[in-house]
Amino acid sequence: MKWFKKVHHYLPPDFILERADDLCIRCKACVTQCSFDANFYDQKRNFIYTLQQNCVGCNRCVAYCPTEAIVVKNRPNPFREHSHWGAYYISGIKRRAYYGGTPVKSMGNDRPFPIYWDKLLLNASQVTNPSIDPLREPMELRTYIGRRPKYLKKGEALPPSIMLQTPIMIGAMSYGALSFNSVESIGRAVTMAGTFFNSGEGGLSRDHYKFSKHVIVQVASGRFGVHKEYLDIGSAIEIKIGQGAKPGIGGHLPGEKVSESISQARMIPKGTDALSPAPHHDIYSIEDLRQLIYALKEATRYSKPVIVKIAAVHNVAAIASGIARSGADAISIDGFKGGTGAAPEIIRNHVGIPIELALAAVDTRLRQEGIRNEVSIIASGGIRGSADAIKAIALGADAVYIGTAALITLGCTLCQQCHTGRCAWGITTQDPFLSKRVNPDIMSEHLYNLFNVWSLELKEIMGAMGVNSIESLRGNRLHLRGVGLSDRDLEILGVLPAGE
Amino acid sequence: MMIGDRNMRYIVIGNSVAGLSACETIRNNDKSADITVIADEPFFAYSRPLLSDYITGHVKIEDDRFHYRRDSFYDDLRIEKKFGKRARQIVAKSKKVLLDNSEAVEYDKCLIATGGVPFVPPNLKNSSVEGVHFFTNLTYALELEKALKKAKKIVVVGAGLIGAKLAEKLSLYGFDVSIVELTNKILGLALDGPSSSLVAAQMSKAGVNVITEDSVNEILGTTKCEGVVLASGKKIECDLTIMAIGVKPNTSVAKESGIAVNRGIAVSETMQTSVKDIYAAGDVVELHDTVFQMNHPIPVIPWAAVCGRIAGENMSGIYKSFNGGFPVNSISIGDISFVSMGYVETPDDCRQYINDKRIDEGIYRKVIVKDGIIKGAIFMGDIERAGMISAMIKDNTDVSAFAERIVENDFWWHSLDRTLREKLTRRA
Amino acid sequence: MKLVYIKEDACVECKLCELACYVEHSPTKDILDAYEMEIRPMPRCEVDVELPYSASIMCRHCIDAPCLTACQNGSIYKDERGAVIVNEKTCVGCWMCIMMCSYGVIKRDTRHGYFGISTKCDLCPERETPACVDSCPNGALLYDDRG
Amino acid sequence: MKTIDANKLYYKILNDQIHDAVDSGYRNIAINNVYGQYYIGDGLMQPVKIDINGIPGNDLGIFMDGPSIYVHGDAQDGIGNTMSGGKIVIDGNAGDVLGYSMRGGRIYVRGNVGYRTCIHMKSYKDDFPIVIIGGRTGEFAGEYMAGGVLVILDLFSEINTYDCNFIGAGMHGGIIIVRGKVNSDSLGREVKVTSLLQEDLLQIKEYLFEYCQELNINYNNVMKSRFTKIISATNRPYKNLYIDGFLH
Amino acid sequence: MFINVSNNLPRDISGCGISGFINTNGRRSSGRACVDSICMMRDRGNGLGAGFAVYGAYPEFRNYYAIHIIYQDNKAREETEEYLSTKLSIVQRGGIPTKKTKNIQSRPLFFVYFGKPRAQSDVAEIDEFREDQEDEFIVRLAMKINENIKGAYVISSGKNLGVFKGIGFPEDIAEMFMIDDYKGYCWIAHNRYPTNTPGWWGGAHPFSVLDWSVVHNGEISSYGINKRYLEMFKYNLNLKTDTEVISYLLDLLVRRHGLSLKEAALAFAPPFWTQIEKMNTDQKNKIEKIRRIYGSAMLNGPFAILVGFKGGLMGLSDRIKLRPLVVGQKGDTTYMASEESAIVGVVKELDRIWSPNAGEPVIAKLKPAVSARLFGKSNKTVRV
Repeated sequence: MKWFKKVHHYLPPDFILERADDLCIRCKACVTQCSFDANFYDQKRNFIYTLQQNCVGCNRCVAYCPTEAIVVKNRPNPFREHSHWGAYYISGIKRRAYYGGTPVKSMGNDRPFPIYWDKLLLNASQVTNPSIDPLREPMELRTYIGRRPKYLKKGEALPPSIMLQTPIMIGAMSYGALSFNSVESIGRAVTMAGTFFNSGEGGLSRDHYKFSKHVIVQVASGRFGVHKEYLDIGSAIEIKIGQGAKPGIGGHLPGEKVSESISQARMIPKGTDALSPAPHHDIYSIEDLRQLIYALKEATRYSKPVIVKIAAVHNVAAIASGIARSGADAISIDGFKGGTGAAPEIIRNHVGIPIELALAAVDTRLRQEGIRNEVSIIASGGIRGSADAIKAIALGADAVYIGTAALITLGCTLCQQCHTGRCAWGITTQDPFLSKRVNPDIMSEHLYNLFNVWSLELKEIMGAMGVNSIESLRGNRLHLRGVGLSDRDLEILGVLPAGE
Repeated sequence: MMIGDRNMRYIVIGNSVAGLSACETIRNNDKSADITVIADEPFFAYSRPLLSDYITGHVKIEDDRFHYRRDSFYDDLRIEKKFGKRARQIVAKSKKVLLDNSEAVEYDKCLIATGGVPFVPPNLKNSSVEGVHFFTNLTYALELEKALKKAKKIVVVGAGLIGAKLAEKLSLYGFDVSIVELTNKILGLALDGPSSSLVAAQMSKAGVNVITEDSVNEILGTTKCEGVVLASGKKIECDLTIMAIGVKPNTSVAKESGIAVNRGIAVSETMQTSVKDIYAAGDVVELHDTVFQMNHPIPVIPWAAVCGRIAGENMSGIYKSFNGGFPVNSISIGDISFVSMGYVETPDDCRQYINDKRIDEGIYRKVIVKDGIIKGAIFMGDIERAGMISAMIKDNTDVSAFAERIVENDFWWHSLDRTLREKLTRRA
Repeated sequence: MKLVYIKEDACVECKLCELACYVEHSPTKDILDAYEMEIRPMPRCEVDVELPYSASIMCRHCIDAPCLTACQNGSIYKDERGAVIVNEKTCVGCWMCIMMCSYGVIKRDTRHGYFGISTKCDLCPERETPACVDSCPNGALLYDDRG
Repeated sequence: MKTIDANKLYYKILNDQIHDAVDSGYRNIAINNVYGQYYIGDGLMQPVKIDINGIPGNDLGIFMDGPSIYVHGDAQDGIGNTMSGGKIVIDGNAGDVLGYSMRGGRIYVRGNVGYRTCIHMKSYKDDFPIVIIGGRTGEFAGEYMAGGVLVILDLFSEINTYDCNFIGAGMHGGIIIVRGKVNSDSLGREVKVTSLLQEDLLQIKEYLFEYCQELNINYNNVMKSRFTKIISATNRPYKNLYIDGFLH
Repeated sequence: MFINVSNNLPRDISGCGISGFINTNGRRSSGRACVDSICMMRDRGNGLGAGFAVYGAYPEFRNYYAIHIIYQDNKAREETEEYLSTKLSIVQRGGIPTKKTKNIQSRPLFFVYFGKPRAQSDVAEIDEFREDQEDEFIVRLAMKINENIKGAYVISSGKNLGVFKGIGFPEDIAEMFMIDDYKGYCWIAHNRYPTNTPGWWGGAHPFSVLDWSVVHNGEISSYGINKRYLEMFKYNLNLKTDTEVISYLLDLLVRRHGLSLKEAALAFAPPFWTQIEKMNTDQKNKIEKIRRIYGSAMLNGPFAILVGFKGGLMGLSDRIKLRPLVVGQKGDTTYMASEESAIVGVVKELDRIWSPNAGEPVIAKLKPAVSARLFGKSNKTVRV
């Protein structure tokens, strides 16, 4: 065992990894599986010991221990209990002071902000109208994302759109943030499920061009891997203005993650940092957005819808209205609970607003302006289950993007280490040994199952509500009721309180 | 298969690896055939390498592990046994095999799998006294077993695979054993210098008096062996002399029958001899050696079995060809196991890769490569992955990309490139 | 016939296959019992590692098995499934099979007495799916019939 | 023989009269001028014969177990709802949801019927419902069907292939027999088409004969045709869609 | 205000009854057949609402909008009339004749006004579709009264058409309004069984705006989104009943967006995607377009509706036919009702009687000559 404790810099470990010696059979699976070097085998003593400091609580070793000898526990607050100065703040200060930098973290905001999904309840039919059995009677989830004309005009073709068999898509997670196998699993799953995934801002590996019919390609401020062929490959194009987890700042893929293959996809030299500027430097105002939208439409000869993705911020409704009027075919709104591969903790935890409120506000605003029917809205940022998706649709979304939920399917345990590139589950790493841990053959099936089961659940709930097509649920806030919400919240959400 | 209204008649002369492999193959292809096995020894088929373990009492005649096939083998395969009978001549014209008891057996197809006979140096004097023994079959072993009861000192002539192993075992068993080898190293055909020394040391440790670069010129004693005189003039007292210089093909039947014989019976790639419907396989034939690029007998079990099977296929009407072999050896002396194949000493036109970093632990590796193709290898100590080399020799695999890695101690699939690995994952 | 196919791209080097193998070939098939055995059964599969490559390797059960041909006393045979099996009761450890195995998947076990034993995958005759396949957490081993 | 004039009678009064007649021992009842009165025959257990002239209202023969009802004309929705036994013969067309959850007895219809015919019809022990439709059915015929036999004769159309969306959606028991071929596109997800076996035919022959006699249809002509059988592919069609919520 | 608080009747699973007929030669007849028909389906209602729409009720004022308004009290009437006088030039006004009936104790005030828009300046701002300025004016007017004047509700506003509705069984409502005294070429009637909406006078069917009037059996589970969709087009929905959306959707889709009635029916009850996939390309394109543009106008949930429109009558049931609809024909008259008995009971020896398929609109239209006579050649009728 090595001496590792840095007394002056001491921050107590976050986790306690306990190994029951009477169960440990020294198989060393925990050692091979730990990508954070927390488990070591001491040959001389025939003993496996743990560097607690290194444990990130990813539970990879727990999952792989054949005798269940390992337990990873949260370490109780090591500091003096203080109702104002919680451990989060104390260790936050220490970290900043000792290391002289602002902490970067990954995945979504983990602070205990209210979750509006959990304060919304769904409706069901009783007597006055029959609930519909979703398994036997037809139940339609087909959704189109794209612009709709205001009214039917004879002889005029519909603007381009993408057709989803289920209103759930996988949101932007770039190849670079994600491993090759993760993207491969996602691509195969959405192909099977008849829906789409978003390439994220990192371009697309040529090996993934096969998913052309099911990929939305993203154009972000870094323009990584953006070229004519890339635009042509996508079924739709998304301009990323902002991301829910880090509104107002650009992306940062550390050079360590820029492998040979990533460098090809992003078209940057291997090993260099991939930095996305905070804004698009050709968009300093709304009319510039229009210019970019139409540049993309021109480039692709008006053959595919252009989506504009923004983070949910305070005046999101007005921004969305501007976007709708700038020629975007769909608006994607990412709430502050959305995930990230790396973001300064201060931004991730404190900037932006909940998607529930943002979505409601945008839908309401676009309706007030009479243009809601002409654009599609995609909501994202913390959709945890089909119920959240249904509530989002009832609040007014055409479809939802899921990110973290997809990663959890791939094995993610939310240890929030994506930014280190050492993902023990092989999801957010470019280490070829670690990325093998995602087996696309298995994971694409699991993801496909998730799509299928969520779709089934969507159908179950729609059936209970007595509607057999998703468009009758979309924006139908009468199927929602709020519990424990203030009048003002209810007003913004546009829902009645339960009982009314 | 039927000929007119009767079954095909197959005769196999020889009751060991090649002969029985042929029988199994014939029976598999032709359920109705009449198969007869003729053998001079009156025993079931047994494992010849185990004879030395028999001598030391680690294996008994009735042990399953001594039997080459399970006891019900002949009945299960409906094989007629003519054991204890020597086939004298094959009359190809009348398709008959004549036995030495003047019995004649008719055949449609005949296989000669008579194996080898011990080689005796022609200039050895006084070799007919009592106490001079051979050790190539059970009959000899039984004789030796009897003789050992009264013996104490033994000289083994020839440090080849049989001799060396026997000498080591007998020494451990309590005999005073000397081994005399003509060349400068023991197991000369199977090992190179460093590996041979390792084995020699191992044998010395076991108490064997190892004498190289010398040979036995004369047996001392009038009726009974009392010692040997070496070419160097040295005399060694002994009760028994065991001749283990090597074997040569047992070609007497072939010769009697007018079948072409070179160093062994000459056969085509289908194992057919110069005479139609007469096949030969096993130690008795000369095989094409793909490494040495010549035809010569390669008296080892794997090739005997392969050739027996190929002969059986062709005899029962299915074309199969033998694509050549090369010498392969696997043996354990004391704690050391080794496997060698092809060249053991590096010819001038070849490159060699050697890993002797752990030779003190008895671990040694050498690979001989010519134009990217492996031509020979010695694995000593860790032999587990040696078979991959024999396969590479067989398949003419180009190893230039990873030749150096072969001699690494952890050589395995990871040492190969991905395409080769993928080939391995498929079923052969 | 069904065979364990190896997907190196999915192997994560946890070696649970080796563990499962020796447990399966232990008398009680209990993981702790097996661990505590004085002479633990030898795993018949082995994870070959050279990161990032790793793969669990075991017998390919060749149709025309050179090891079977090479065996000096008939200790290797094919069972009714087509699996190539070593009769460990009669094996004498001559290592002829090892010498001829193209895959390097036969191991020597010299811990049991005078005769060594060649140890190799037997496709777990008592199980529907071999233990290594069942234990692989990442689908790197597939029990499949590809002819 | 008791004759009741139902003209402008509220259903409750009409049904009272029917029950009175049955209780006083009448075994033959004729009801004239029926215009949409609900629940005729509701819960009747006696083997009475009821002739209806006019158009009976919804839930005709609901919970009935014994009577034979003859409707001389069309009938409305919900006929034979949860019926246990007896017979309903309709010499005309009928509406939606005929034979809902029917557990026994027979319903014979000369003409067409509406949507969801025989929805959740089931058989239990000796109870074995038979429904024979002379014409065509609306969509979702045999939906949820769990037992019994639904025969669709399609006697009046020119088209040889029967086409009706969502036949047998969610069906998990019983059989649907269709005269002629069936367009497989129109089947629900859970059913498959197989050929009619001799024993299937034997099972229903007697009833088909009775049907033809009751409605004066040429039995031999009907039997000349080929029949197609529709059965559920499995009796647990959704087994894999639901998992134990506590699975590890 | 109009809410009937004594609604303690046992709740049976039933639903509303609807009935209607049209004479395609424009022959006007009394409402007797319609009243009889709806009354035959007594058990489809519970006395909490009934109503009639009569097309051809006011031939003498056929060029004027006939605006039926119910008032809670005279204060509401005065306020409304003051407002009306600024907006309409009214040629005739008066109370709608009623008679005292035993079963209906309390009732609001019923008034009818015949008039034309006085000025059209208000509508300029919303003129984004090719629409009739006067019609649009009237729709806005009705909305404004409903929204802004407490206790006043416009219940019909078309030409030559009147809606008579209230709380009670159909026979009581018919008696109260002396329905027998009206004559029309097209009648629709409703027998109500309110469930999730209050049983109040304004909530009784038919729902009518301009020449649209709708009676409905069932519930619109998509109401929430239909309402929000309509609100984008400045419809204010304040009658507290889901059926309201149907008349406005018809007004939006057909009058303002220029869809044909059949296209509107496709928007309301479209075929399933699986069925659309099997169609030929033209049909597929057309329906896909309608589904995608008018997804928010889809009426989801069980319904059967009768729609009276300018020049005809349409019956439609939902896409999986969860509510019944029967159509009968005799000569130049087409009958539609929830139950076959409700047609057979009033008309003997029909030529034909059938149940239309799910989502299949049945449209009976006045013959062109009749239409021209009634509406004038220039006055467009609804495209079918």
